[in-house]
Amino acid sequence: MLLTVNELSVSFGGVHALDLSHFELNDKELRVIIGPNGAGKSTFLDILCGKTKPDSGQVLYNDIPVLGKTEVEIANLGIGRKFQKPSVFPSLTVFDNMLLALKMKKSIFASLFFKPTEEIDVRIRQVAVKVGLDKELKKIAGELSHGQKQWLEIAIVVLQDPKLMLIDEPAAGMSDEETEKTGELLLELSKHHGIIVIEHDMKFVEQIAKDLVTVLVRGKLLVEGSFSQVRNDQRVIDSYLGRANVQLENF
Amino acid sequence: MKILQTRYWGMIMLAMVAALTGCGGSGSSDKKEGEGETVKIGILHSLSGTMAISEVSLKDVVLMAVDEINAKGGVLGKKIEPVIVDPASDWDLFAEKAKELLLDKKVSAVFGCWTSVSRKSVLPVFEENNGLLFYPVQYEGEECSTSVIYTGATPNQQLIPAAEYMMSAEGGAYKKFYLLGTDYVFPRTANKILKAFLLSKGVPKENIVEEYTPFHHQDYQTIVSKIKQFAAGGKACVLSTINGDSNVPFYKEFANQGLSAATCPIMAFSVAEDELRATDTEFLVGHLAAWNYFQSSESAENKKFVEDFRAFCKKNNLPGGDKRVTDDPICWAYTGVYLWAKAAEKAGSFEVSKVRPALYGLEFDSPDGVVKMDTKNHHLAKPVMIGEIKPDGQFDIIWKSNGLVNPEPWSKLTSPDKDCDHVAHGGTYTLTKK
Amino acid sequence: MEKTKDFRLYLAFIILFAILLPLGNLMGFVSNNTISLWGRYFCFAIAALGVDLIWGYTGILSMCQAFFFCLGGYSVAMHIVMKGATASGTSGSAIPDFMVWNQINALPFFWVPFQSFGLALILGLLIPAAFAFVFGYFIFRSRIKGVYMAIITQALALAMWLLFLRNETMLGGTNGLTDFKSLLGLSLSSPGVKLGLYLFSLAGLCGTYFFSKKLVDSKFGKVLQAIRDSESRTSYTAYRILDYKLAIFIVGALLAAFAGMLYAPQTGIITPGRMDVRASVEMVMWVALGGRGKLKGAILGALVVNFLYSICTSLFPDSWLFILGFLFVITVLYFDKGFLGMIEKIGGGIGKKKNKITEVAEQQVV
Amino acid sequence: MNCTIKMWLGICLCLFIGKRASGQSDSTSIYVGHILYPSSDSARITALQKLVKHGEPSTFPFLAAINEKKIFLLDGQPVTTGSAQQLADGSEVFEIFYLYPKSQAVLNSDGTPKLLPVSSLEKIDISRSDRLSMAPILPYLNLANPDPKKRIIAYGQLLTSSDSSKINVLSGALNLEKDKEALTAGKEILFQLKLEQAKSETVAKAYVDSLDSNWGENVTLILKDYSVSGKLEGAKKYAAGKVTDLESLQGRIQKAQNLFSGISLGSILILIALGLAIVYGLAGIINMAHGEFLMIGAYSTFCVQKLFIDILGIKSDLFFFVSLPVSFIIAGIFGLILERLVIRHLYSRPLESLLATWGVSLIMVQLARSIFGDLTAVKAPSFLAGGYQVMPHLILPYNRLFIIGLTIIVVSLTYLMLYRSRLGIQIRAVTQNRSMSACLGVETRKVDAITFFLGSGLAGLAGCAMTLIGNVVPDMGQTYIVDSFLVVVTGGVGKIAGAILSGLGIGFLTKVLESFYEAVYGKVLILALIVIFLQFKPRGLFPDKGRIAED
Repeated sequence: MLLTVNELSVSFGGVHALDLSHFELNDKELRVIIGPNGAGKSTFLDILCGKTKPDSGQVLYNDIPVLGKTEVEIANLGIGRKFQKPSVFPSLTVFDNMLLALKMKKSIFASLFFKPTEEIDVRIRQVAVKVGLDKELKKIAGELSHGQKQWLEIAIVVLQDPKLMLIDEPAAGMSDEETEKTGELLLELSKHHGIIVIEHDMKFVEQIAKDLVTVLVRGKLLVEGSFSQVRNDQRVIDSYLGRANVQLENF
Repeated sequence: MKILQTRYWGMIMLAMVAALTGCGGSGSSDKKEGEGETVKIGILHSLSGTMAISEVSLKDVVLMAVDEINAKGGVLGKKIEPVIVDPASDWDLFAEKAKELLLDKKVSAVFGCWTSVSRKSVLPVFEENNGLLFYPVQYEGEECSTSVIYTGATPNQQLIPAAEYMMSAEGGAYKKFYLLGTDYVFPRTANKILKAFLLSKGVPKENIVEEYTPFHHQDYQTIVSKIKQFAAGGKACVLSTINGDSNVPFYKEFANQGLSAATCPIMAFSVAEDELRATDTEFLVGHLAAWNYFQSSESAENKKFVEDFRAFCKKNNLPGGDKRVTDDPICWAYTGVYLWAKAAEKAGSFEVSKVRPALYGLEFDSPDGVVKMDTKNHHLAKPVMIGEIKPDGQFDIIWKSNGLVNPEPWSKLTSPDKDCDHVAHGGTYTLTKK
Repeated sequence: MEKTKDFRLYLAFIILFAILLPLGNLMGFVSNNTISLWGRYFCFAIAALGVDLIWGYTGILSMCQAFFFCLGGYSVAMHIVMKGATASGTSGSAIPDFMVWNQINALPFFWVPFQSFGLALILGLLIPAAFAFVFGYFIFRSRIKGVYMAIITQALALAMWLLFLRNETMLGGTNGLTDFKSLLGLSLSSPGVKLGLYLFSLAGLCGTYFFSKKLVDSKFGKVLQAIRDSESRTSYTAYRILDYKLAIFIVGALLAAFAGMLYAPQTGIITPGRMDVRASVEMVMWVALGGRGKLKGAILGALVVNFLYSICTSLFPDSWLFILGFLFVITVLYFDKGFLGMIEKIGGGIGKKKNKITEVAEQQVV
Repeated sequence: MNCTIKMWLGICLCLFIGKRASGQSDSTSIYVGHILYPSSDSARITALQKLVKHGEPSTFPFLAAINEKKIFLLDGQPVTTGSAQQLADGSEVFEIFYLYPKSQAVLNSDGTPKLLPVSSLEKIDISRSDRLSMAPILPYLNLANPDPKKRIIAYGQLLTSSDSSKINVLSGALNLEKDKEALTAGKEILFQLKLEQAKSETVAKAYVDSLDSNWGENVTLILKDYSVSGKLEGAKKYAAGKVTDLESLQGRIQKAQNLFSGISLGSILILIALGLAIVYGLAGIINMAHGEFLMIGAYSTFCVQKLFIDILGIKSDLFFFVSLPVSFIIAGIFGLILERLVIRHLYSRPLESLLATWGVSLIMVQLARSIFGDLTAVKAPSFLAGGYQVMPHLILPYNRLFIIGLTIIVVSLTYLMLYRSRLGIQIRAVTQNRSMSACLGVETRKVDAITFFLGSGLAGLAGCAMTLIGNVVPDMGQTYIVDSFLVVVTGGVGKIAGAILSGLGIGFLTKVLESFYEAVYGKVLILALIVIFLQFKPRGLFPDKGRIAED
């Protein structure tokens, strides 16, 4: 079991943002989490990567407790995070963005005396080709398009070589074609990594949901099952309807 | 292309060398001393920053003295040309500007500085380059530089007479003394000397309290309530060396907490007419101050001086115009220019090494009456006065010393083994005990 | 191409300051005052490099650099003053004059190590570094940044300034330390020594420039910029931000202290006035006006602003504050890349000569 | 006035009947003449000393006038001035009183009091050293002075007087005393004298009790002295016990005083920080020129005062009430100009705005310096002078109370404006999400301008209030600015409640620490405390909550 979560709860100013009794993820599994706005999806990922401190609960990653560890320690354990809003280093080049992400010793002295090698160059180019940024390596990251930034962030996460990737709305702001390409990329990545994806775009979810889909509503786990099971579950439809959510049309 | 680039760089380099040395170059291209019709003097007073509040008036009065001397034909047949710079209350800049005045502008004498730290900052510059600085403000003493003419008071010309007065029956026979000052070298040294004096007069230790506040301190609530406790039981006074803009809040708080000049007078050593100009004097009335000069001096010389200064300020559209007042440092800054001019006439030269000895023993009929340069120690002998603050920001002179009080740069109370003599000992020397 | 452009710029700088000015001084065209002025500007430029590393590259606005500057300055000044006291040997004691006046009879313990020049140098760097470490650790640990950081460091500068103003601190109070006679047996008033200090400052500036350049061009420097761009992304990519921030904060403090050490003997006085809030803000100002995030900008800013300050206070004693104030506002408003950006813009206007001038404004990021 | 003078003379006479043979001798008139027209310097002082020695009550008004430095000659007769009246042209005239041989008002031929300007009288200057020779008789001169403050001094002087009948004189005077404060002070002296003379323990204890219940200014000191040097053992112990009680009471009063000082400093900080917090919260701009708006407010007050007194000729305290809104508006307008010319271009670049406003502050300080010169001060309105005496030893100065009151009003108004008005909603909307507000039709530019106007105006108001405690100088803005930045940071950016709480906290802590350590160490400690506080609350007292806020 790559990830086990028990009785996780957090609230912001009295509102229960998340109240998750149990959640499990296998190694090399691609799990999609869906749910209406404010369901606690991003908060869940925030807790996993150390950004938000929960009020109570337990998170085990390869049987190691994660809670209480700093972001850096969690990243070193092998958990990588991609944010909803693309988060890259806008004033560095694409290449430098990827170089900084690449898995290596990251202490001050290692950085000070770092010498670029052929091997590193090759690895970065490989990933760049994968995300379609091989032509943009010299470009300043801030000048990339929104979709390219999303890919760059995925590349950053990939280069960290994590066992578990937490990916928040990768397809937001992408064209259909780009979305499909992203889906393929995720499917390929799931051969080597455990991945949790949060997504609203149901077409995209259908494309990548080869394993289980989890539905969160108001911080609680509503259903877990295959995509077709979930799509036909009355409770899921109700919860989306109750919120009059536009995503229902895609559903 | 290549040639173009080289030429381009050459031009830039030439332009830059010219620019970098610009401030120095302009000085050296000016007429050398003795060649032209003018003789240069430097004015080194802060015109901006925290000290501008006090120093601007000194710049004004020095310019007035220069105008007066020039109107009478100048010195040794030459008109005086003042060079004004602004050291901006920045102590490092004082040293820099002093260097510029001496090395680049080649001035014959410099009139400037107010704070002790600014004087300390320029001192090495003047000593290295054989300059002459006229320093017009009362100071802490314990200094005896060859390059400085101290026209302001030494501690014994201000502190001791004032303390004696407060202890005398005439002054009110006070028995408890609260020494309050701004935390810098003048109040520290002044209080050290005052304390030594009071102890030597048999005031018990517990009747003397010393306290300091930072510069620009505004909130005197705590301190005044301490003074109030101290003054309970009567016969207590405050000897204040509070500086500049802290004074008004202090006096206001003093009055607001129910203390008054009748119950506990404040004898101030740093409150002069210029600070009281246009301030709300209501709270200060009845308190005392010790100086060597007050604008309210009745002498004809002084009345003319005050009128001249007002006319000068009005004519030159200076802030305050004909409502301007004179005070102790203003009087001594003015006197300094005349002393220099007189000494130069006497020496027949502007050379510092000749002007300096000519100053020894020189007498001058200042607005304060005749004052006399000491024969050996670069300080000025002058009368001491105590004044009571009046509602119009002027002082009622209530006590005046008999004749001139001689300067003691090293206080006999705290440094009995030291003295200052430029004629026989080349500055500070240690007395051999017998 | 970039390399040769840089090289030409460096060459011009060296010819101007290392050859033309000193030669001019020896031949009497350039006065000692000009030499000592520029020597001091170089010290400011070194400190500005530190500010640029901290603020320009890492995005931490530190407003207490002048305090570190003074720590360095005071340590050298303490050594000089102590040597002066020993040499003059007033009544056999080796106590600085101002202490004698303040009736302090025994040398305070923290003055003792400064009798040795080597120790004074080491302490002059060690104390600011240790201070930066402790203060930085607590600030960065609690993730204080941006405006908060600016204000907290400003308050630190204020508190330390007040502390140094006290006479009880036994560092000379408001008057600071003054009356510097000689350093390592060389008289500080001789023109030769002054020229020597000037050249040493110039060398120090060049050395620290190339050191800083190496630093920002390394992967370490890229991490710094990454922190400036996005702290969260940097920590999710497994860089310990605290370490990096602390490291660069210490480097900045060291640069400031080093500059202060060179500054004190050339100025002849060191007072708390050098470390008040204003002084720290001014240091940030130099970098902002020169061009933030570019090392050359920091140097250019420090040199130009201080040069203008010197000239304007002499040429326009009544109105120089207006001139400098307007310069600040206009530069910030219309040339957000500072003087470097301004040169670039004007260069762009000239058109044909653009390729020659923009090299000055070359960007660190390729 | 006429009546007061008469009463005064009457009392003087009453007090001395039975003590000295009264009567006007020829020699007295001669001495008076010598004082008015001395033949030599020494003649005047000799005559004065003679008069003092004689202690002739009929000369008291004359001597009192000399002591007050209010003695003039009118047609060769010594006179003094009474209350002033203002004429239509603004000049002042005074009632005139003859002093000797009879004290009476100078009348016109029709029986109305004669009014004259001081300039028409011939002033007689009598030196301080001459005046001081009257010291032995001073208490008697002032025992019946109409000014209670003078009477208190007179009572105090009786304490050291060697006169054997002083207790009777004092009791007599106290029977007529109406002023509460003077009565307390006088009684204290009386009880102290009686205590010293007490022969039996019960009597002594009774006086100790009286002193205690009277609770004058110096009671602790008196009892302490007695407990050490008193003659009666039992009473000494009793007094010592009272001293301990009084001292613990005084400790509590001191605490109350510190609390008040803390609140008053806190309210100043709040007043300054309020504008800063609003501007800062809206645009994230550190306005380095904020202190200069304070300075503008203070100078506006100064100008209003000048306008009232010098140009309109209205010598009343009215100007201060006018200057409150005026300083708000003028500082606000300057803020508006700054916003239009500079800040507007910098909303997306908060750190640059810090630098630009720094430049602006340099310009403003220099501008003030060249317009106003360097030192000016506003004359505080007379109703704010002095203080409210809660109990002996605890005086709350009116000016501080006024500032606290002003702060409460300003904070409440600001709160209402921000949370109960449409404008407030718009301001808060822009603060939280600029682009979204713009989409919803909020005119962000207008809101920006209004906010800046308000923020600067509040600083101006603070400046107006500051004229009550300090003077007006071009760089007055620098004094409190770092402290008020700290208030904003500790409170949480852009939070009014935070600014209030942290302002009070910092003000209070400063004062408490100041009473233990010196001001400087207090400041260093405060900084250390704030850094420690921020370890636990890095975003201040009232941080923004929620997931999004943490980016």
